[in-house]
Amino acid sequence: MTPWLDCSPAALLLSLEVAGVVLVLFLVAGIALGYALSQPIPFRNLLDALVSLPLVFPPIAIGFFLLMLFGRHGVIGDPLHQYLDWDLVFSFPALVMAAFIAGLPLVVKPIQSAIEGSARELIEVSYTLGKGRLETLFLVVIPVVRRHIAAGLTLGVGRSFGEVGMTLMLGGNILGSTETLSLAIYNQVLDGNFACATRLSILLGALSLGLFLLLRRLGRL
Amino acid sequence: MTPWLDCSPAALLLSLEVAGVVLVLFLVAGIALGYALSQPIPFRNLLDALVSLPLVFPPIAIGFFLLMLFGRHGVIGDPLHQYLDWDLVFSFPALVMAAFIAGLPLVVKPIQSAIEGSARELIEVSYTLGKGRLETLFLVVIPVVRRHIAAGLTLGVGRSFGEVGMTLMLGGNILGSTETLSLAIYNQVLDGNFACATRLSILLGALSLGLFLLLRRLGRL
Amino acid sequence: MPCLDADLEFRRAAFRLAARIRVPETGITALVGPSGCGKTTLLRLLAGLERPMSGCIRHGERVWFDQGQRIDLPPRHRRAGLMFQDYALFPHLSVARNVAYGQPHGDGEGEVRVWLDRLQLQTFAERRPHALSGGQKQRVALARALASRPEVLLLDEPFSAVDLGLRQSLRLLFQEVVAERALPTVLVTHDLDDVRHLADRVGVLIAGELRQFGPTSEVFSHPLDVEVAQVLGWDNRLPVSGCEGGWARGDWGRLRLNGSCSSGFPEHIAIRPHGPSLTDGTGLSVEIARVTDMGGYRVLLCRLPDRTALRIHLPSDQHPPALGVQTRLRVPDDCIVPLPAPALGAAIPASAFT
Amino acid sequence: MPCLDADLEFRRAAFRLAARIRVPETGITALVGPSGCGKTTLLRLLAGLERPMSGCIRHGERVWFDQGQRIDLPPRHRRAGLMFQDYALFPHLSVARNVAYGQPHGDGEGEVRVWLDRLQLQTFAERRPHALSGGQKQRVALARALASRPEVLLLDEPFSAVDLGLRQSLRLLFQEVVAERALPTVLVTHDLDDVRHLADRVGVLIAGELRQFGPTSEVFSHPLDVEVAQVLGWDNRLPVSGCEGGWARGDWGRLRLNGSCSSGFPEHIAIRPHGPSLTDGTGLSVEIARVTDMGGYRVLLCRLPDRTALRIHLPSDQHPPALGVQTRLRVPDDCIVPLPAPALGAAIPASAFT
Repeated sequence: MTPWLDCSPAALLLSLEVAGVVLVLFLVAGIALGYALSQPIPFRNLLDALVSLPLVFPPIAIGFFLLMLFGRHGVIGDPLHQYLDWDLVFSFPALVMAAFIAGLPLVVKPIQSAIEGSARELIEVSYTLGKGRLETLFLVVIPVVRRHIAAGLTLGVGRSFGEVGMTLMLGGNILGSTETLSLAIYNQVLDGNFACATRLSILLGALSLGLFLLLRRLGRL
Repeated sequence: MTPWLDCSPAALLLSLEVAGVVLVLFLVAGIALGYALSQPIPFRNLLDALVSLPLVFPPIAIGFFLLMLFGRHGVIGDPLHQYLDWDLVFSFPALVMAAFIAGLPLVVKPIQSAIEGSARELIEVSYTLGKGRLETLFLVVIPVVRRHIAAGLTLGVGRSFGEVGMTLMLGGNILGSTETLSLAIYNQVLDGNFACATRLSILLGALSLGLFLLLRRLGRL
Repeated sequence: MPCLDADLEFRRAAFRLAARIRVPETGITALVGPSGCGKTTLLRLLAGLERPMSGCIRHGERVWFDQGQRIDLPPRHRRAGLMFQDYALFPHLSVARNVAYGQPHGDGEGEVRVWLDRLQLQTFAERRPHALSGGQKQRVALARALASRPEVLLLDEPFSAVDLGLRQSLRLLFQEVVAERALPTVLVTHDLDDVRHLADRVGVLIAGELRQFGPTSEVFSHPLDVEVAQVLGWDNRLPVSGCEGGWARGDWGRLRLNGSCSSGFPEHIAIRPHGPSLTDGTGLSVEIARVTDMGGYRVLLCRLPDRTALRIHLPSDQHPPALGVQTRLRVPDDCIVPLPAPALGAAIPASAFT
Repeated sequence: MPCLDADLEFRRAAFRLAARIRVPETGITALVGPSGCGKTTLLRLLAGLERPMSGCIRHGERVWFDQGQRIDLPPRHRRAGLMFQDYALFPHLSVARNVAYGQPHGDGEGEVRVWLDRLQLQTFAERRPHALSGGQKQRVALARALASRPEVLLLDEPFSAVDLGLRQSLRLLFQEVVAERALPTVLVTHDLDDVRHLADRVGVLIAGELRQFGPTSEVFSHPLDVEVAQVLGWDNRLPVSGCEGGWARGDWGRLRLNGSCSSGFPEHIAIRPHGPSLTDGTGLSVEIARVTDMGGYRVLLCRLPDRTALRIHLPSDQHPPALGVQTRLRVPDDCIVPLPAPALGAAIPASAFT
């Protein structure tokens, strides 16, 4: 019987790396967007719609459009390749992009609705007490909605482990390079290696279960 | 140039069929579960956790566990095959199951929170006015939370179009048989047929955009 | 005649409610208390929307709840007409269909029309609740509760969403309608005017405990302890730090009590606003902080030496003093109500319920 | 002395608010009106949390908002001490840090301590807001607003979450503190006792329109129209259907007005509760519906022939009539206040603001 870590060890590491990077991105973008979308800023509705889109839009279709955009012959991918010699698709940044886009609405929405709800009056009080937007963000908003931030981050990171559609398209499911934990399970099943698929599923399941319990502890699920 | 419908016509039809069937299932199960979970029933927490699980749990892992359960040698699949000569996996019912499990929390959660919120007192009033649970469900709950029901159904059906992970596992991505619209895009890209992939993506995108606009109209996104 | 009797205990987290109450069929029984005291919970327990830990609830001979006998009638079989604070009208139904909702099956439109007429709602019958004012909503909720032929009536803050200048006429209408039906009626409120102008009996609930229960005028004029006095709007509460030869004293000065204080003294005394008068002779030293003309009388807000506020009502024919003036206040001893410390856990004597 | 002057218009969906108001630096200016009349919106406009469609807001020489000059100071530069109805204390900060929050940078703890002392909050300084009672929260919110050295003070229902028996002393403390600072102060409330016992001026806002503005006692005793009267708690409003030879009549009976009615008659009349008396002679025919002893006087609830309720205050020394008795009520003509129909859109004369 093969030891546990013999089953696609790179995939586990890769999934953890992706999760780590998107966690940092979510922390910054989630709070910034959640705060911005709760304020009367210009183009608010458009921004809101863009962030929310992946909630309904199929990931495969999003992935395909991004592939067309960032591929070697795409509008953005072409100059990137020509002038910077950098290919986004089928690489680690592509995996991060997929996880980020898929998870972003799950991070932003709880933060946004918490700010619009319980924090709205507190923000207004802070303004009348002479504080600006940035001071208010750090002194009031973040401490008050910290549980919602934690819940959003957990949901977002959980999604990053499970994302398949966009990852297939942008990452390409290349063994040892862009094979995430979820894809590794699929690949092992295709190879008929059910023992490994079972172990990887248990591993992934345990990770997700941990996040799930954390979420219920935070009272957000 | 190939006409639009020459690109995997069966896939479009299949996705619409799956969507139609899960819509009916969501309507019944979503309202029943949403109502039940908002009441003090036994094992409420367990049921709630089970329904919510797919929000964080990776679809590939869920799909794999279901495959083990319902496969020809699984605990449930084996007797089904032996006595009823029925194989669930790699068939239409498997696609429906995948879409149903993935979308269920998106249907149940908005209904549940609407009932717990605005409808709670109305339900109690209905009881004190001499009505039972079933009467209250049809006379009060459903009419009052109908917008939330519509929003939940839209989210759930949208998810059924986009589901990939569980569908890959349970459906098997068999051309002409279990190839959904999302998978067809992936298959066309693998075949290098970008023209068809683009058309299918636009088709899928248009469907989803319709649902998305419906949701914003319902004020739920 | 069937009374509503309850003797029950309820707990949720740190909150504990224990109350024994008898609600006769005639007149209105009010429940007052600070927010969070358990008033609304008690109503919900009676209606069957919450479940007591122990005790029993009986309506006449019929047992609604009995922990010992394992009886717990669901709300729909108790038929308690419960009116929620925000009225909880069905937003998707017209006024007429809201009122008809609780009617036993097979009844025609006749009775609905009677109730709409009785509560002056005919013109709104086809409107949806969102198009009604606070006072109209309140009447719809009352009509709905009464049209369901309830056996008791339970009302949570029925006038809180009604504009001030309309309350008087709504109270009178309400009182008339309730009197016609002769139901045990419990009215939960934080508005003392509701109690004074509607209730025949009042119970004071503090921290889940029924501290005082009795006829309205008696409870208002003789609160049993300092916390009950506060709930009933007795603003003039003075802490007593000592007592010698019948004189109670504190940082605010000293006052002669009715009787000696050889056998101990009350923790606080309260001073009735009607009765005390300004004097050049001996009395409490006060500074006039504000004078308000109320039409038939004047309200004087005085400040005692320890800066406690004292509110005194003077007849309009007495000349009002100037603001800021230092003067003296004569307090007749029948204007002084001794207020002992709250006796926690002391049961209200059974005689209060008969 | 710098007044707060505002003359502005605001619209949102079907709601329109148009008000012109001058708030002097001394005393307290109250705003009353039915729920939804725009009281809170007006405060938010003054504080800069909402933006008027047109008009201007000035504090002394300083322009806060001017549509013409395109000036719109953000809230943090207006320094209006705004107290929200539910106090909006920062839940993650201690009482002391809540109070210190609005202090200009560089200030030591000194001033925070002064305010904690002044509002009797020393013992709670390290507590979190959730562990405070309603009255304590209110004092923290007031301390926080004052410690930020505001130029005006705007208060939204400051006493609504405070237990009844504590309001009197909090009102007095509040009045003292405000008087020390001499700031333009606007108090929005639905509690007429707040107005009577605190405010020097009162504005009545109905459906976004400032209908009456003036000294408190004058506005209370002479409401300009029937809707203002209703807001100010005048329960006794009778519709007038005709008038002959100085007698106004309606389904309720007839009453002699002070003066003839040859040049038209008021839509309603109001009757002061103090003054009318029961009589065996001529007068309004009434049925006694309820008698409530208020200590110094009795409240009589009478029913007129058309079932309208009338509330009369009788001195305690008069013998109270029995319930249900049919009797007559003598109403002296100085107890009758004519109430014309509301004159919508009529501007309040400029003299009211000087």
